[in-house]
Amino acid sequence: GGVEVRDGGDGGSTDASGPLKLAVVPKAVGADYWNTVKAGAECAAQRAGDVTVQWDGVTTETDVEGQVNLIQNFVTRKVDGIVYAATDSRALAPATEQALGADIPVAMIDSGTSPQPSTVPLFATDNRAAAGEAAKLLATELGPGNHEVALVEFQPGSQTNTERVEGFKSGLAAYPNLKLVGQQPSRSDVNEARRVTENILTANPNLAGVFAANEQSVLGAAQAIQAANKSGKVVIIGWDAAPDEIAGLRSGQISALVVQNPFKMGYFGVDKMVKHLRDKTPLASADTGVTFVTKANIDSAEIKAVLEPSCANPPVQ
Amino acid sequence: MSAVEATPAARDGVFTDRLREWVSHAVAEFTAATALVVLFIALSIASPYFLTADNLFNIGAQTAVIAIIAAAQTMVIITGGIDLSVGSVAALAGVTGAIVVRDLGFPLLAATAVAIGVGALAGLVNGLLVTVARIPPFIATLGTMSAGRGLVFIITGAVGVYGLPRSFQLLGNGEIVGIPFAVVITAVVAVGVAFLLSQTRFGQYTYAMGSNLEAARRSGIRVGRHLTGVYVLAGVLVGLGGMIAASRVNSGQPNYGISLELDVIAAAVIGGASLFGGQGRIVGTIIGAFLIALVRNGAVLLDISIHYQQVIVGVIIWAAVYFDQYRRRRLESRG
Amino acid sequence: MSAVEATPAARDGVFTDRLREWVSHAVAEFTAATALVVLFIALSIASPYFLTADNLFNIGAQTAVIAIIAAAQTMVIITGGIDLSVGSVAALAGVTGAIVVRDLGFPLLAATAVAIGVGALAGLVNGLLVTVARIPPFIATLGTMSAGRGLVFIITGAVGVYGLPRSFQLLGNGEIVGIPFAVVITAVVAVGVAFLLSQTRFGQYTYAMGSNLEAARRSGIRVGRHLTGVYVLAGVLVGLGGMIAASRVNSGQPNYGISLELDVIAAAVIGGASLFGGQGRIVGTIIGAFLIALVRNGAVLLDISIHYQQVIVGVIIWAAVYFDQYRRRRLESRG
Amino acid sequence: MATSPSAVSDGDQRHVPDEPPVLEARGIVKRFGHVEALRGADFTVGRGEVVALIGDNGAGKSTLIKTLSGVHTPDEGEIRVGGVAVRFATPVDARRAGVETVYQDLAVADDLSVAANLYLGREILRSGPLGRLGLLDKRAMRQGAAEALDQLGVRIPRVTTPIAMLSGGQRQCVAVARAIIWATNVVILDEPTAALGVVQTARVLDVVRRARDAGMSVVLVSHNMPQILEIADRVEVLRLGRRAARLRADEVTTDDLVAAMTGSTSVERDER
Amino acid sequence: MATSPSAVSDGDQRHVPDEPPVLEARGIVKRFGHVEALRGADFTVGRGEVVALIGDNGAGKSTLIKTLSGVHTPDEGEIRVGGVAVRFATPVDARRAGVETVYQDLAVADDLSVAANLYLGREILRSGPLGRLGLLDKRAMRQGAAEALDQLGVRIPRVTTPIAMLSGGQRQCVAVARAIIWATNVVILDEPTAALGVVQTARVLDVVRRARDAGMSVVLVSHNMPQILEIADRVEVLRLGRRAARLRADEVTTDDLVAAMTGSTSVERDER
Ligand SMILES: Nc1ncnc2c1ncn2[C@@H]1O[C@H](COP(=O)(O)OP(=O)(O)OP(=O)(O)O)[C@@H](O)[C@H]1O
Ligand SMILES: Nc1ncnc2c1ncn2[C@@H]1O[C@H](COP(=O)(O)OP(=O)(O)OP(=O)(O)O)[C@@H](O)[C@H]1O
Ligand SMILES: [Mg+2]
Ligand SMILES: [Mg+2]
Repeated sequence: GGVEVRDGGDGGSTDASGPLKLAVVPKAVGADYWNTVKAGAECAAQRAGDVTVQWDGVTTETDVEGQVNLIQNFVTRKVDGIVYAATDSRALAPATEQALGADIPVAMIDSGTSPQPSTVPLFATDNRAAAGEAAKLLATELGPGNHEVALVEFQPGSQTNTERVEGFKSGLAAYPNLKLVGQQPSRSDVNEARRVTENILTANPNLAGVFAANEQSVLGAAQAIQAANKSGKVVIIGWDAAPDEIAGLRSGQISALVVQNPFKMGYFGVDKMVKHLRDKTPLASADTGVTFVTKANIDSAEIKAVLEPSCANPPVQ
Repeated sequence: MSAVEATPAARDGVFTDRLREWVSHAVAEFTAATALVVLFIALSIASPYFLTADNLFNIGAQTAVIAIIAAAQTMVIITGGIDLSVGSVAALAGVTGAIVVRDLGFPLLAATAVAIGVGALAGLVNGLLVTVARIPPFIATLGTMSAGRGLVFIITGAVGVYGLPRSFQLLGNGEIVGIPFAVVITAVVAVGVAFLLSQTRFGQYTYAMGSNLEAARRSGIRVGRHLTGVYVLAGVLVGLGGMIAASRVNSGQPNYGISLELDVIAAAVIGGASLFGGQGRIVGTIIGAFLIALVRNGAVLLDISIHYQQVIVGVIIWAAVYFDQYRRRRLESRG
Repeated sequence: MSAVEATPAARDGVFTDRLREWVSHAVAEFTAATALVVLFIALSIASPYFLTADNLFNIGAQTAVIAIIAAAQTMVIITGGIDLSVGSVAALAGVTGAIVVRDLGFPLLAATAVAIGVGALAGLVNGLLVTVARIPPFIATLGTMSAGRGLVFIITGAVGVYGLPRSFQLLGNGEIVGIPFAVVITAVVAVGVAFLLSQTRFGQYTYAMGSNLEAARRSGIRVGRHLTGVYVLAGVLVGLGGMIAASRVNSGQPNYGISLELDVIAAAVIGGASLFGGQGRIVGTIIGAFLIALVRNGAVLLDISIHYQQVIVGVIIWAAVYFDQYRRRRLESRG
Repeated sequence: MATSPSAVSDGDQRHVPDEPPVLEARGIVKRFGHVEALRGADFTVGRGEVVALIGDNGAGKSTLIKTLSGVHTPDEGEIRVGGVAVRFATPVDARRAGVETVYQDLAVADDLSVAANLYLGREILRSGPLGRLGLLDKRAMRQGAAEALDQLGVRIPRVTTPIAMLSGGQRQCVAVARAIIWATNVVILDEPTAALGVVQTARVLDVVRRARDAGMSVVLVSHNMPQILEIADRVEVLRLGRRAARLRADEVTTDDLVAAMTGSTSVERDER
Repeated sequence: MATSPSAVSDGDQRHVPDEPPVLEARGIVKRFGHVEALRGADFTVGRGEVVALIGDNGAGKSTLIKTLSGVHTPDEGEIRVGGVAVRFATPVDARRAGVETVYQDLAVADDLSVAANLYLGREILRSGPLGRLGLLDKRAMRQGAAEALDQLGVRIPRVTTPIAMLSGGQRQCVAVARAIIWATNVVILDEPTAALGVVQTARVLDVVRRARDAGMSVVLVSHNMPQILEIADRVEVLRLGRRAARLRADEVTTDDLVAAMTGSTSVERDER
């Protein structure tokens, strides 16, 4: 679309050198992943100096309207910039426009909007592609021959979930020897993940592999498989990198984890926004990349930086 | 305290009656309204952004859907029932409205009619379950809540309904002379339902059934038909609310309205409705809805994290109802 | 139908009384139990995996927590109340239990005591809000639900509590002679609460308050104290349940138990409890909990998608309560 | 019209020879679970008659009355209005047949005002199109209620008071007033004066007499024998769910009635 | 003990000269919102006396009785037991003082059995350690209940029937039986026989007499004047929330009582 330059030095409510107040909004509060985003954002703020990060979000990723309201409320507060992850790409597009209309620059992290205004950058990884990779990993791990696999999704109807499920399924399509025999949601609850995995295992005694699409799903699936004494016999490809997931990876319960770089998302979001506000650097999208962590590479320095990000040694290049 | 003599009823002037009735109602909304005003003033002082046209506009638009659905919930609560299915039904209506626009090219008005129809149908199911199958409302609507959400997922394939024309946003994001369209609709709905409840036979029966269902039945009220009517009307409003919500985010969201029922029930109860039935007024409910909205809005403006917000919302719900109960206890009308 | 004569009470034999009482109770659980058996047989036929030791073991362990918390909910429902805060409180208890193990090195038993203490405290808050502040239970526990979840997020920083020793899993994953430890605890709790409700003064008062609070008060029951006691005891069970849930997944999960209240209320009502108070039994509730669990288990075994599952669960809830109501109507005990 | 199971009683219609009874119950059986409250009860009221229905506590009087009012549907037996068998599926049906009832448990809506209760189910609507939309004429109802209560000599704070705030007797007054205002054919009063004061009781009995004089039929349940002998034309006695006796009020004494109720003597005439 | 606002009545204690009244209300004011149900009501019962409390519907009798039983706390005025001012914050306090009450609205728990209701708040526990844990002795309660009801001549299907299934009179019998079993000092009966049959009424009056003979005091609210004159020693009349008269039952006629209640004459002696 046409380029609208709304964020020139003229329009900002900002005194370029003064203190900045940025709103950083995750899809939802309440997961290790988003806390890492927060850490990255705060790290960038601290390094830039004189920047306050206001961290606020809805409680579930499905509360799309709640997030629209939240963004509106931040616009009302006239923060200097908004960095956020859209719970729903299209539903949040008007909210982004509203912010821009109020001369508040916006940067998206993790998930963008659709349409995405050209002045709004996106710092994210491609869920769909990464989930496709996960299918490939699963196929590699299982090797030739026919195998039954299952999918533990987390929140049907939420966008990230849909992207991962679709990405995984289309990735799976390349492997006719893998048959998807079960798909159940965990609702981002470990107990629930464990319950559905147990039941899937009962119904499919020959199950050979599971792809679990977020932290809670992975943990519940791993526990169910362990409780059924099938650890190592059922391959788990997971997502995210909560401490127990890493422990599972080390012990061999989990074969591989798709790990995004949430720290970098938060860091880029704030860092680029501050530079934009202070130095008028145009905002440009960047891929924050995914890492496939396995038992083999887990101790490499590069992976360590992603898994245990700290502001002293940020996983940002 | 000027003690009112136990005079024979006939001597009481009609005007005095009116006045008393009005005063007693006003007192009933007093607590919630006071809380609302206090909060409003406090926020005006605490945040420079609160008392801006934009912010008030936003609060209005944000609260519209909740208020409409809370009005529906209030009707059901007055009958002594409860409707847990509002969230699912609103999602179902919104999603259906969006689908008929996207896939069948319905104009907005027709799509809204469809959404309302979906709501009415769900209300009819609730009503028949309660009256014909005699399932207690809590359970009947719990079932509808579960089944309704399942239906939403089935018809959408668990993917949001996108690709809607810009015009779809009118209901939720449009405005008339600077007032959000959604607020105008809410006002019309609120006045309409309030009128219905307080001035018409339909309203009278609604209170009567909630007060004593058996007495209503013995008084010759066709309670089955009438109760079903209340659920259907509530469904109509929920359908409308769901459509506005969809319009606001320009898409049909299958996950819309999860745990919405708790918010709207809280609004009704804060506004003086009794879950035992027979009591409740729309004015109070609207005040309750705005009270909750204001807390949420204020929390963001004052940079209070969502976690503390939840604690604060909990405490405010307690406080509002506590003071209301305290006031009632002093009246001891149920002594 | 052998008509029973309206004989003076004294002539009635104690044995006949007992028998009648027992029969009438048995009938009350009849519907749910029948449904359970039918479903059980249907699943045994439909899925070759259903009737396996492993699967039954799993169902038992999966249902343990729900059943314990449903027993707690039943007590509250019998008093005419409702506890919406069970999910939040269970999460709070589980998370706290996990934290004291991880950060303070508490042994499992001590941590369980802490979790139970957290539950009891939350129950005390609920109880005092209901009795001293006289806030209706729905609202009091709605506030606790919101505030409790906020607290969980605050103390965990919204991150799961990980890094627990293996021993932490004992409650949730251990077993005794092949029976899951959690199932044993559930059985003990169920028998204990059932005994308490049916055989002790505490139970008698619980039913009395739910049947007619004012009558209970005038009969010299210290309703404030006793009602608070019921909420505290319910909190104790919820705390225990939360700890078992945490133990089962070897971590403290801040998201645990969202909308758990609906499941346990459904279990209680399917089992014959009345939300108007005064009625309900633990046997029925346990049956109700297993009925729901069986539906969920069967749906996965038969690879029914979650969407259809929700519709099916909704329909089963309707059906179970419909038949129960139908049976009761024939008895017309509330004529 | 099937032959009623209690056809025996047909032989007793003599004292109202020219027309069929206004309201009649034949062989009514009503069970609650394993309790049989009515076991083939018969009952008759003729036009312009005041019939007292008496019986011991638990004899089944209220159950019979609820059956006659459409609240309960009988398990067996039939109800006849003007000689024609009818089925009262709901209280609406009974009201349509002109049967108006004061229930022992009153059946008033606690949260509604006195006026609203008096007009419940028969609200006065505004005239004109607004009325057709269901708009209430509250003023008219308040005035009507005030007048009706005044006539019964009831002292009530005001007609807009919710019923919940009234004393036991005041509530009963409201219930009685409601039935009396609306009755066109038969008024059934189940212990209408149990909670009433001396003055109010006298007024109710007055109203009963006036209703009878206006050609209405009255069924009165009461445990007050002198009252019954004073006002009733006829007395029907229920015992253990069956009619134990039919007596003319001017031929009996209180002791006869008590004997009939308790079954200690055999003054009963119709018992099988 | 502060001088009571109605100290005037002290001069009337003569007829029970040697001991202070067992239960006494002085200058009780009780408001419900803007309705003043009691406006300085006084009331006295001496030991071994049967005092009838009468008054028009809405006069405030039930409110006064609830105040004496700890259900309502008075807004003004004081209650004295044996001459000592007390505060009944809850019904438990009143019961502790030996005051047992049958309420006009009965206050029974519908879902509980007849036996459970009779023993509500005073359950019989098993002996031994189990009893200390609160284990009920259901058998003992069933037998006790059956005996108590038999004594009152109540016909009830069986003592395990839930109260919800009883007739109006049967419920009242249960409530009366409960109060009578437990009373030790004062029994207050608010229209106890309103729904009772002739036989049951006679039995209740019998029980009242026996209670008096055993030294207990009885307060009886009733609208049945002959009944009152038959059983009461003294009559106190309440009008518009105040005591309008104190009369000796053997000196008055029904007409006197009616006149005192309605205020149509000036037989009242103590009115200010
Ligand atoms: N809980 C209450 N709320 C408001 N007003 C009340 C309440 N209880 C009683 N009143 C009012 O107080 C007055 C006295 O009522 P009370 O029940 O004491 O009368 P009573 O003498 O027992 O009458 P009755 O003979 O009809 O039983 C009545 O006018 C009634 O409306
Ligand atoms: N809804 C019910 N469920 C079960 N049993 C009932 C029900 N209603 C009445 N009964 C039983 O039926 C019998 C008759 O009751 P009913 O109320 O008709 O008596 P009644 O003659 O009106 O007595 P009273 O003079 O005490 O009012 C009683 O034994 C009662 O226990
Ligand atoms: Mg009766
Ligand atoms: Mg009274």
